[in-house]
Amino acid sequence: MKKLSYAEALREAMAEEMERDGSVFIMGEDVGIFGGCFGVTGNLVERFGEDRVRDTPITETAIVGSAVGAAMTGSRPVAEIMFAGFMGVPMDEIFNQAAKMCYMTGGQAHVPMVIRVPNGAGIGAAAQHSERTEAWFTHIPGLKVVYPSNPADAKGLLKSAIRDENPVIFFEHKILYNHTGDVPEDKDFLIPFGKAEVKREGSDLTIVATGILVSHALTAAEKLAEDGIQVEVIDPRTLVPFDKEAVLKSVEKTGKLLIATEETKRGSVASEIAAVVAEEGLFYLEQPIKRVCAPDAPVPFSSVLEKAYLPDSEKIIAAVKEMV
Amino acid sequence: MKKLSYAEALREAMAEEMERDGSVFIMGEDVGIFGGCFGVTGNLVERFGEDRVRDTPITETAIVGSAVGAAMTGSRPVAEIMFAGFMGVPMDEIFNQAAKMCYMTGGQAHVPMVIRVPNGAGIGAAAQHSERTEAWFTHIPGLKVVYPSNPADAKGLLKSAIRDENPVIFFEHKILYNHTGDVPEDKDFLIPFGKAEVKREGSDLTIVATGILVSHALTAAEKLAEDGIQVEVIDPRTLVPFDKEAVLKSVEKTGKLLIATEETKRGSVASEIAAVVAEEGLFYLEQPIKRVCAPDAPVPFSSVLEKAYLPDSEKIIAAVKEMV
Amino acid sequence: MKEANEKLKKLLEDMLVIREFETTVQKHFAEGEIPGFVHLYLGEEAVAVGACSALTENDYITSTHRGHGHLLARGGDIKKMMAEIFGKATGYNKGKGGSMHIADVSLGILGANGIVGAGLPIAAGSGITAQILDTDAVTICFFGDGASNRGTFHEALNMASVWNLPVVFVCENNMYGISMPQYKTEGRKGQNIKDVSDRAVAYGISGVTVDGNDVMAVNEAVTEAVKKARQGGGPSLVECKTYRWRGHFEGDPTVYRSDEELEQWKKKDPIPRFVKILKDQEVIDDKGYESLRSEVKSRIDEALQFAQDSPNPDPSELTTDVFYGGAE
Amino acid sequence: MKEANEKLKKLLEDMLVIREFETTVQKHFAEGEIPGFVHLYLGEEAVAVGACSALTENDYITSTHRGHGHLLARGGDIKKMMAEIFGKATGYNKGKGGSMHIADVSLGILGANGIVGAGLPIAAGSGITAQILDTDAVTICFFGDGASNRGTFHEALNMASVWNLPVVFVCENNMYGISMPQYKTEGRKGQNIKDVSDRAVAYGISGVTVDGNDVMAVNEAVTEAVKKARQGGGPSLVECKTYRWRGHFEGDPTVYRSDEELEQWKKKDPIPRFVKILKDQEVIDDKGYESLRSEVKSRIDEALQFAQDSPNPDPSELTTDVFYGGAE
Ligand SMILES: Cc1ncc(C[n+]2csc(CCOP(=O)(O)OP(=O)(O)O)c2C)c(N)n1
Ligand SMILES: Cc1ncc(C[n+]2csc(CCOP(=O)(O)OP(=O)(O)O)c2C)c(N)n1
Ligand SMILES: [Mg+2]
Ligand SMILES: [Mg+2]
Repeated sequence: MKKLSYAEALREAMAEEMERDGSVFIMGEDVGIFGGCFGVTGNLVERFGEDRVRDTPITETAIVGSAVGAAMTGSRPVAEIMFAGFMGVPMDEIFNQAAKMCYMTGGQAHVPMVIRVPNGAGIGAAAQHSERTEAWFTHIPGLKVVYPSNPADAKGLLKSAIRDENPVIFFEHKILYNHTGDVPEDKDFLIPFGKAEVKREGSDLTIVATGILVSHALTAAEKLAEDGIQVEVIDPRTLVPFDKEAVLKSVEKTGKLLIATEETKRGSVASEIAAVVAEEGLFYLEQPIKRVCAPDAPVPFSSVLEKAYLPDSEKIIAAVKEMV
Repeated sequence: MKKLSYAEALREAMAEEMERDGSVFIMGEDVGIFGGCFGVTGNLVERFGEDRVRDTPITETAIVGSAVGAAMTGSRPVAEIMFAGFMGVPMDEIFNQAAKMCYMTGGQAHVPMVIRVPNGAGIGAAAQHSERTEAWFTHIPGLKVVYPSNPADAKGLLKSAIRDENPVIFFEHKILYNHTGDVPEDKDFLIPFGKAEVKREGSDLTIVATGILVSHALTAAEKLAEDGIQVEVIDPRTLVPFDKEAVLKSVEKTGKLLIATEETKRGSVASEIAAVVAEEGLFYLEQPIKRVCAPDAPVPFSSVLEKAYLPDSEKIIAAVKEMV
Repeated sequence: MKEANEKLKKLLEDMLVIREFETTVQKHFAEGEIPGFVHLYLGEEAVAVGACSALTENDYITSTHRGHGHLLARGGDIKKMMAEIFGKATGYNKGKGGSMHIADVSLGILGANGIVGAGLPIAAGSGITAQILDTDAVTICFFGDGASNRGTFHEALNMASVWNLPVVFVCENNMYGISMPQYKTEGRKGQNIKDVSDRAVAYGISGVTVDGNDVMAVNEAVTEAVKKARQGGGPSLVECKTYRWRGHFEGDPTVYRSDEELEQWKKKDPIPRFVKILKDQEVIDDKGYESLRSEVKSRIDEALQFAQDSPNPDPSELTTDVFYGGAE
Repeated sequence: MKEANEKLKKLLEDMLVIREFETTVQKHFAEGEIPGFVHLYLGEEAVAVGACSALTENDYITSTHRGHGHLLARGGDIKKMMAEIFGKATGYNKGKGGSMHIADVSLGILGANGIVGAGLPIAAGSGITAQILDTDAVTICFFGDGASNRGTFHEALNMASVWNLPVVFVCENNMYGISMPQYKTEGRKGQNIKDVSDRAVAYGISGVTVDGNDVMAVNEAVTEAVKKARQGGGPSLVECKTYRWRGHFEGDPTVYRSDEELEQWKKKDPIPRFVKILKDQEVIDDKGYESLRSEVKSRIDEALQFAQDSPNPDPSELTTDVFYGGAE
């Protein structure tokens, strides 16, 4: 174990996989000498050279489209799209090429690629640099969608993503980049997809949270415990595949479900989780499900408005108190 | 009233609005002399000329991006994107420009534009020409999302969309194009957004269906009535704004909810509807909610597989029988 | 000499195979045996054959919605192709892809694409792999005149240029993108330039335009571009001017073009033109040509029979291949 | 004569306003008073001023993430601008947009865009409106060298060309897109051509390159392009070579470029260059220049005070303006 920031853990995962496998390479805008807009690729270009750490022009469509072609021909691209809000640009390449190639070719082709995506708000970056777009990709069959909430998961999940034979959309939260934590040093430390983690046990209510909301949920849980309310916090870690069983098991125990994500509420991953429980765990529910998400609006610039916009531990606590 | 096909009703809506307002114009690929890939624009270029019925190059990004600029400067574009599966191409222009412009400018700018989108499978067009992408757009604040299920609604909703001051994504189902029905001739026949229609009354179970599934649901309802099962069929008509009250009212009455859409299930509009009811109508539910959707896979080419893939009246009937 | 003649005969044979194959598909589509959209390559045979004959086994191509010709020219199995187009379990894609997505990945075909212009960045990516894995593979990217107006064209050629990727971009300029003329002096047009190859300047790469109905001319230009790419000289743009004989897809009434125009182009049919050359050079005689044709015809008939007799996919195939190596 | 001199003085004043404004923003960003990303226009003043001075009231512009200069050159209200950058309720966008989205739509500014290259199709659309409503409005689209590698550049210029739209595409080639050089003979580069204007050929439109630090040269080239567009001559591409003095955004350590390079460009500072000309032509003297500067400075100070004293937006503003004319 060693203490690493979320960003460092991601960098270490890429470095280890590039050491292990010469077909792994990185491409994206300013991932080289600039070190990445959020510093995640850092000094990797010095270690691996410009051939394997490729600075691209401003060309998201070609970044993802060429990643598909590279993956189909035997290399393993790890592409960075600078902001989750830019994911609309290469959407066709993700949706019609990366996600469908295996199925359309009847299993002849496959596309082992990763797209890393800094996700989320909280830095005053306003409407076009603060989005959470994970829901779109969970609705695209053929993609795996990953969203680590801490440094250890970041490393173990990214290593698994790079080794996966299928396209993986890998969301990272900007605010988490400098969160630190203990990270295993084993070069084969992999976290399997589709296995949720119970971050905190509790019997009164289940909170399923993703990304940064896992931290907020745990903070809320601590505070609630002071009032004798024992909350269970579950982090799915991968949105596709999704560990349905873990959530249903917990809801069976607690009888109450709150889902907390930073997304705009309508059509969110939170909605999907609610739907799954309404279909397969309805009789466990003693209370209506609650989604604690952002309002259905773009992200405002003003810090005052942005704070009002974002779900946080206070908003979770308020919602829990209405339920128990 | 006169009998029109869904495609003719759409064309009549565009023609009437272009007659009424000289700032309304059409653009898209092969919408001119070719009449549109599905014949919807038909002979409009002869009536209104090439300046107002613009054949574009193959350039979805510029079609939507320029529609935004046109709408911001006083004209009212009605753009056609040839297939819903191509909506990933102009996704950034829809998401970052059309949907956010009003909010980002603090209400200074607005974007009265319509994007018409032939949606859905059933014609053997395989994985890249059969998609249903409406869910993505319901997750984008600032867009209205419309999905008529019959000729009269097609006309009334498209006229309302063209007169709306906000960007509207207007989904049309390919199979519905030659469905015929009675259509009002009143030049101001408008259907308001956010008002669902109860297509059939029933007391045993509520089916909320969209697009082509409304027809399948009604067929299923007829058959079920023969077995004495009275199903209520609700067509939201607009997905954003969504008529939550109509659905909750019906579920309060029937105690059972089945949601039928042609979408792939995970992250679908069906999921959102289920989530809303699990939040606001949980205690009405006597049975788990059921979503009857397509499996989480691309659309296969083979007619045999495509039939197995698509939700239809038989699949609805089977699901209903498990619930009552 | 003899070998050279065999190569020439092979070019002719490949064009005849495409001609026969497409004619057969046309007929059976009309008879309602084939679902979905079918885009035929009739009239454009010289482009795929001239270009693919410039490649070696380990090279790659990206194909399009009009891809039958590319796959056949690359040596595709006629039976598996016909079966796929009929949506049968014995097809290349197990019946899941159909005409628009038909491909033999083992032949280095990186998918046939229903999205116009999608192949260009994919081809660039294949070029990246050649650099990462240090192979000498070259990738040919087929795309249409209409595709050259998409952003993917711009981004892919720019990327290929700045990274010096071993890719040859072969534009099949058949004068139309559905109903839109590539260029006209006035009125509706896809672009305001006569030659798509003029766009090479924007990326600092070489661009040429050749007669796309002259299989030798295509082969020559593409061979040179492939050689350059293989030697590290980077990408090129080769425009082949040709014409599609049929509508955009089967069922298109082609109201947007004149019969005269079509007749003019039919006079430039790449096959008789090439046959005449081979006869003048005594590479082939009438008898040889006829026997080649009937031999090709019977292979196609066999493939048709195979497709018609093949079973439909089993419904259990519906959700396989969503992910490689099984479920989520 | 007198009028001409006033026009020249106005150009100088506008450049000074941008220089002062940006210097003030830089200072207060460093002091932590401004949230988010700030991209400064320092060093590039001659482009916005030279170009916008070629427009009339009813014309339009599209702006970028580096948009303060465009808005100021178009006559934006300094107080509302500073307030917006501070995220205050009194700002142009009610504090909802900030530096990257600051705009005065009533001045024909079609948004400042955080998406690189997004302004190009929007500008084309503004040109379409001029045709639909039959006005003589011309639209200037500002974009960077990096943006010229995006598909939107290709699609927008192609559309503008085939429809003969009244749009002038003004490329601010400041030599970098973040850390990526626009062009270098070797190594990393955004594109393989020296001049972005070379790309005009690909669309059959005219393209020129001018010294972007010479306000007169920019004004001349853009004025001509605007005249052409207004008269129905269609779109043009005008590339202005310039340099950004600051990092890409405030906080960028600029490891990707040398101090020498920066110093070379600072020698070409557009303001002293223009001041010298005005002095030689006796349009202005030292005293006049000094008083102009201090007058500008005090206006900026006033705006700063206004921004600092202004209230934050009320939380109730959070969900207004999602839809125009109220809720869903
Ligand atoms: C992105 C996208 N836009 C539109 C279409 C619909 N479409 C299919 S083929 C075609 C025309 C293509 O023209 P061209 O590239 O010249 O190829 P050709 O059909 O002439 O061989 C169009 C517009 C598509 N498949 N993909
Ligand atoms: C589509 C998109 N990709 C990437 C970015 C991140 N980004 C912001 S500014 C910038 C560089 C733009 O370079 P250029 O167009 O030359 O403008 P400059 O900043 O030099 O004025 C990049 C890559 C973005 N905002 N939008
Ligand atoms: Mg063509
Ligand atoms: Mg630049």
